[in-house]
Amino acid sequence: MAFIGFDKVYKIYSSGVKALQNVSFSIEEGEFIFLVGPTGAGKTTLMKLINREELPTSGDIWFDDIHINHLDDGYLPFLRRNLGIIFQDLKLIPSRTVYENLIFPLQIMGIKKHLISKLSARILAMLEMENRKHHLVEWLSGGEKQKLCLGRALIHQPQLVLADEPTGNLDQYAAYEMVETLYLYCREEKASVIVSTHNDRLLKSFSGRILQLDQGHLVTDRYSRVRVKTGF
Amino acid sequence: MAFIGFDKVYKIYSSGVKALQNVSFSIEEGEFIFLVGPTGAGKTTLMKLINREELPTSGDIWFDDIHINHLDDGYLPFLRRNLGIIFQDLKLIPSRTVYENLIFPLQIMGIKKHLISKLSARILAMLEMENRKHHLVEWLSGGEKQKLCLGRALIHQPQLVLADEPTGNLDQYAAYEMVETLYLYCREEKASVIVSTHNDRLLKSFSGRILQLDQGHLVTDRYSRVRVKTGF
Amino acid sequence: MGFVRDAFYNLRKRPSLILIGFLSIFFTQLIVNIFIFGYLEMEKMGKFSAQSFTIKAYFQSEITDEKAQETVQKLKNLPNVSSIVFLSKEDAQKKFLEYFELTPEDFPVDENPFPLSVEITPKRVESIPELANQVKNTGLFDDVIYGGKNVDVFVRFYHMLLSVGSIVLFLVFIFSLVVIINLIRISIQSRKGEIRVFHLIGATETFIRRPIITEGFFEGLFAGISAFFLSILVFHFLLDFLHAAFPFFPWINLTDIMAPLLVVDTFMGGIIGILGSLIACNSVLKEVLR
Amino acid sequence: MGFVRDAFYNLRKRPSLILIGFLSIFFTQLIVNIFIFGYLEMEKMGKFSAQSFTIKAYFQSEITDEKAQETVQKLKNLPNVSSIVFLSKEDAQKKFLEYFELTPEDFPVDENPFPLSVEITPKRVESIPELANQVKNTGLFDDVIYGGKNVDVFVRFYHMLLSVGSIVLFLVFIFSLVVIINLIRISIQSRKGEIRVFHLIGATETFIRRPIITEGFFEGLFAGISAFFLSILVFHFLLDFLHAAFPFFPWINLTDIMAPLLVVDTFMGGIIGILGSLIACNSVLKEVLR
Ligand SMILES: Nc1ncnc2c1ncn2[C@@H]1O[C@H](COP(=O)(O)OP(=O)(O)OP(=O)(O)O)[C@@H](O)[C@H]1O
Ligand SMILES: Nc1ncnc2c1ncn2[C@@H]1O[C@H](COP(=O)(O)OP(=O)(O)OP(=O)(O)O)[C@@H](O)[C@H]1O
Ligand SMILES: [Mg+2]
Ligand SMILES: [Mg+2]
Repeated sequence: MAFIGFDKVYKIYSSGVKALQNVSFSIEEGEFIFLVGPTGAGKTTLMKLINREELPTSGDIWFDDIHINHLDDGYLPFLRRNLGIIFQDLKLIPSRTVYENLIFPLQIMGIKKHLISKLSARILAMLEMENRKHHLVEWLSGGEKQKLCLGRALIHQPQLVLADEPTGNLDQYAAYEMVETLYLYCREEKASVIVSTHNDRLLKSFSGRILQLDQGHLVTDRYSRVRVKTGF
Repeated sequence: MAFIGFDKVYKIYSSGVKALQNVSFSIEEGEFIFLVGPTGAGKTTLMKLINREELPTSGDIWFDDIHINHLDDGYLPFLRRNLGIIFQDLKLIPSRTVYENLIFPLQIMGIKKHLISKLSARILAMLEMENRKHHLVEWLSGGEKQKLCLGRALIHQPQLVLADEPTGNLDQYAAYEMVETLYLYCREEKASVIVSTHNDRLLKSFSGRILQLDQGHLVTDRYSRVRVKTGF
Repeated sequence: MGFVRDAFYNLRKRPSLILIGFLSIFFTQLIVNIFIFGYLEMEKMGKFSAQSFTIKAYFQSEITDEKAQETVQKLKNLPNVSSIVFLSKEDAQKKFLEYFELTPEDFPVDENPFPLSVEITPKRVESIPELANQVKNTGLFDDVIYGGKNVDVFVRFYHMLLSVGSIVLFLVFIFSLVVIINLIRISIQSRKGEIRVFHLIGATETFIRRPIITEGFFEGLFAGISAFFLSILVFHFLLDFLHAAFPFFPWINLTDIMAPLLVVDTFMGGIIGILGSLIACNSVLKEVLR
Repeated sequence: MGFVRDAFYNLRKRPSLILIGFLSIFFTQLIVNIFIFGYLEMEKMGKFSAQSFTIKAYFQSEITDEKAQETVQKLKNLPNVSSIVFLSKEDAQKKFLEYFELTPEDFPVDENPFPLSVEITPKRVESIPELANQVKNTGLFDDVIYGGKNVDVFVRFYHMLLSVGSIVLFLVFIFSLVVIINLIRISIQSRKGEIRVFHLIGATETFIRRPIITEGFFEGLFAGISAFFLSILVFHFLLDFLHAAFPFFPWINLTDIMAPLLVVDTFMGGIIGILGSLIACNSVLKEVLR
């Protein structure tokens, strides 16, 4: 049984836009996947379907034996707690501090205080943002916000990470670092990671499976293996 | 007299972050400028100073003979009407349509209806978004939103365009197209254009002046000339 | 108790909303309090005036003394009767003679012409007409008389106050509720972005609702309690004024109305707060969370 | 007129806000209307009762007929006097005899002992005490008497209503204003993002304010007008009830209160709306625009 399965999935928005058409694939636990494709190809839509932010127009979606599109609304939170998401539009709360934004996923799960501070300390160190802990998110630069999103996506150690264009506001070096963090997370925690990106230089730096969308169709599904790990 | 002048500008935020330190440069009319630098270098801050969203901690800023940091609040709108800005966080109004967002700069200036529809038709054609005219902005994909921002920045034919990381959500081809549009606008309208970017492949495709920031310091100010225009 | 802290955080962040919610509940509670005041005052007047109104009932001539005594005992047990005085024929004659300052010699007759009678003092003025009817319905009396027009006017006023009062109170309650529902709605909508983010990263609806409902409850409670204190202050001065202006009128005591006001205000405030936020959550959360 | 359309667009987008604003103004206007009703009713009672209350003033005995006549002319010109009747000594005697059903023969005296007097009917009951004072202050009269206690009670009530009424009206006005100010504040804050974007791309403050103030104005106006219609409806039934319950009392006519209510409601509603949104703009726009 696959970890994530898409079966003949169509998504047609009320505006008539066909965002996904007949998309089928499956992902195993521990896979690292790049989702690529031009603007408007349907990458964000695909992620929204896994997150149940949107329901497919037709077709089935499976997540760890759960039939997502038939899932009762009451179970939604418990589905989502298995996910760590970097949203394309960030979805941070600008009027709250870095720390508050970071620990939301833990608070929501009712995690004990001392564990929260332990986990958050580790993530802040990883992001090199210890000195920004009590800054408001609206004070951060674009790249800093994106790094914070990475932290929020990983802090509760989810089984599946969805990173939607996580390097758009990062310079090449920071982008490489971010994807490397995700890559290592995938390896060490046996978690699946899906990274949507326009940055084809990243594709050349990491081995992984590549899913390519074009106008809603899944046009490529292949593995790329980086022979010599080049770094940056 | 320079079109834009920064003279020993410092910007220290209330949080203590030194975003800009002793930055001096000047820009002539019709110049095309890339603003580069790693995350948190101060690119957005520099643009906010020109827009008078923020005031410098010390130093002087000139815009077309106007001393911006001494400008009376009442004149602010008239300063800003000379600018076309692509904000890093887009600043679109998601609950309004593409068309409504596009024409805000014209409405604000009290432009007549028929002129608005003429100008907006041209921009929509340029963006290839005629069929999205009445879609809500929240329905757009990340890249489509960024393209809309380009339209909104150019529709009122400003003297100066500030584009803050305008290609973050665009694929390589669309990014090239967007910068080319800005480049041509600069040439044809004799307007100045400042593009902040992390995408160094763009730097290699267009000749222009490069201002490089690092931790708030202006470390490089040079011209790059592309010998053979490669396209993409 | 994190959600209580959250509720206060939210309250602090939206002073305008709080102010309006507070003012509305406060204001409507004041109106409620005025009616409670009016009602209690009426009660007091009713009790007070009752002593100056009595029902006189004259037995039919064929009724014997024993039968009459027996009837008096029965009437005494009626719930609205405060006290009852039985007048024998002799008492009646004596009273008559005293009234006209005559001696028995001035008025020599064979048979005492005065009927047996009772004088009933009711517990409350407004029960007089009903009580008079009850007495009449025993069929033992020739004539049942009472203060007539004055009592009728009082009773009519009393019923008017009760009916208008309950309508107004109902409207005021609905008004408060509608305002609170909508304020909580706005409060939810102004936090729409935040709530959506919470929901997207896995918050349950309970987690989202809890601080909102706590917020509503405290808002209602505080407004109610404040209304109580202001009312007490206002009524204090009002009663001072009334005592000075119409000293012989049976004005209520401030201490008598304090307990009912406090109970009604805090209880109603809290209920309106909770109910309002529950309804608001149900109606708007689904839409915000889509 | 784009900003009027904008104002309506904004109104439509925030139904909860509108509802609260509407309800608050509406509700407070109702209270205002109740006081207007009470005031006009008092006026009517005052005028009505005035006819049954007169001031009697007896001239000092040394005053001659001519001097008295002259005084009467002067008094007639006082603003509060409705009519004045002069009684000569002969008139007084005749009236006295008529009252006791006597003939002049029953009462043979040398000199007519009755003083010259006037009977003054005031325009309004509540002006009686003042008028009586004015008459007394001429120094020409021995004695000035009027309905005494009844008039005093009425006058006291009248003044109480006026003073309590004006305090309540003031509070109600302030309440409405505070609510509207804060609602417009919320409305501005909930559009914060939009307004910032507008300002960042070069909108003038006037451009931003105009639809907000228009919005406030229309909200106030509509609420006022609605309060007018509901009040008319309520007063219609109330007066029906009152006429039926106390038919001999001088109840006001519905048509008499329509014009003042309409004027006060629309005017006050509009003023509160404009004033509220102006104040809200000034206090919150600077902060939103930073
Ligand atoms: N809620 C919506 N309603 C209507 N159309 C939508 C909605 N969301 C997305 N779309 C449309 O669906 C198509 C796919 O959108 P999607 O966001 O998935 O693209 P994407 O691959 O993420 O693009 P980008 O790289 O620009 O982020 C686009 O044309 C977009 O306009
Ligand atoms: N309002 C603010 N208050 C406090 N600090 C701020 C504020 N805005 C920006 N900063 C800080 O100033 C520094 C420069 O920020 P700026 O946004 O100019 O960077 P940038 O070059 O645009 O970075 P990026 O490429 O990530 O967008 C950052 O460290 C940022 O955290
Ligand atoms: Mg996308
Ligand atoms: Mg930036």
